[in-house]
Amino acid sequence: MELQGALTLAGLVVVILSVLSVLRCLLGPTVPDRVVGLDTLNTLVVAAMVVFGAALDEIILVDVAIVYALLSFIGTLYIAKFTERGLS
Amino acid sequence: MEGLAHVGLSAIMVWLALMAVRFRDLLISVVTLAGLGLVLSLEFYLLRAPDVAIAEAAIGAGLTTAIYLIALRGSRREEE
Amino acid sequence: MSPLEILIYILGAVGLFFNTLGTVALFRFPDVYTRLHGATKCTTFGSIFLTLAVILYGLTSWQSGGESRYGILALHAAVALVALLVTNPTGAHAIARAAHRSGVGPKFAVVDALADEKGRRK
Amino acid sequence: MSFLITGLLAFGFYLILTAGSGTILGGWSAAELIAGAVTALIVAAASSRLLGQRCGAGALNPLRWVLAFIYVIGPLFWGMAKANLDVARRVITGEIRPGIVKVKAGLAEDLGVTMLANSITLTPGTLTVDIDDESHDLYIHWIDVKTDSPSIEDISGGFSGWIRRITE
Repeated sequence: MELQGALTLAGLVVVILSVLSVLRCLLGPTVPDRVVGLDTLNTLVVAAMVVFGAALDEIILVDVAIVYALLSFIGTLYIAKFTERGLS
Repeated sequence: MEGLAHVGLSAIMVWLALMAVRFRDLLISVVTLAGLGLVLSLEFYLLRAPDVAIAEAAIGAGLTTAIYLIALRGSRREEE
Repeated sequence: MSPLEILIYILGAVGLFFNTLGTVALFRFPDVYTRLHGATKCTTFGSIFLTLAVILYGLTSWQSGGESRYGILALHAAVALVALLVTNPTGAHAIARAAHRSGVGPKFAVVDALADEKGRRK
Repeated sequence: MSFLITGLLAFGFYLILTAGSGTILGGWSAAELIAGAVTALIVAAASSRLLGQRCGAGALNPLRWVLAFIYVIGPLFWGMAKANLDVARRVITGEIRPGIVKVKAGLAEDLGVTMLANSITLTPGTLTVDIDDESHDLYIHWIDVKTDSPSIEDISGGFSGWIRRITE
């Protein structure tokens, strides 16, 4: 029980970190800077999903993290591809 | 403690949506909207709706970005 | 508190430490490439440790409690870890290539062989 | 050949995700096994052309899988630990000397170059920026440039030898 409280706290810290990476996504001077912020947000959200899945004690929730880790990366790839073509 | 996470995530979502409307460069708006989709998926996850979260992850993170970028290729990048 | 629980706490703390460093690196470094160094490496490594903590939590709960769904938790967390490990460097590589091709050069660079090569071809 | 490999990979992934649903073969129900087989056939028919000639019969050799597993657990993880301590020190102190250098990979196959590029991205202070398609030269962003024209051992340690053993 105590361990689950600690896991919830860890997930909360990861959420705070994701606020910081959103800040880089909004501040960044160039488009690639913002995409770096988005990529960091991806990784942090996957970590938060795994941790919260254990903390909330519902195993089915961890499956979302797998789907998410495999799909969210397509968005990053697509934006990178567009930046490459669109600006040159 | 979970309530704090809900408050934080909702605050980020409102902020991201406002900034997505305010940016003049539409590519940056698309990046911001992708970030909004990611955070919204985490919020659905915390509300214990895994099926909605999977749909939001697939549509919000992958499909919406692709569709907006295809539309953006056919128009100008800067807003008037 | 059993030694395995202490190990879970240590793994989680190391993971949070590296994730924090990766996020701080986003604000401390001057240009895209150095930010990518901090962001991809430190956050991937930190997320590996956080996921390892969850895997260990699932295994210990499975051993002590006897419910097999905690074993499934550990297995699925491991699959998520593999997915993260495969997709993350690829995404970093795509961002770096797009940044260089769209003309965002590295700041404070002492040598830039790729720009030299492009200049020679033109 | 690629049809068989794709189908087996898809079926294995489905089995991992549904482990613990029944009692047949130690943990699967009959419905999940049949649904997994049908799904794997559909996936293999739809996407085997995407893999194409890139994976030959050697990809099924179990010795290579064992070698790849040892590589990820041992040298790659140790390299990542060193890289992260190094980058952590640079984040705190802020001393950097960045630059982009060109390196000959010396690997022939696409899969090997991909694995090498990913390993380099995860290890000490280096990040793959671009790949020359014909000559397989790698352009690498190095956070602490020591020489202008380094060899592959300067960048990645012993990784290229490991990857050559796994893929060729």
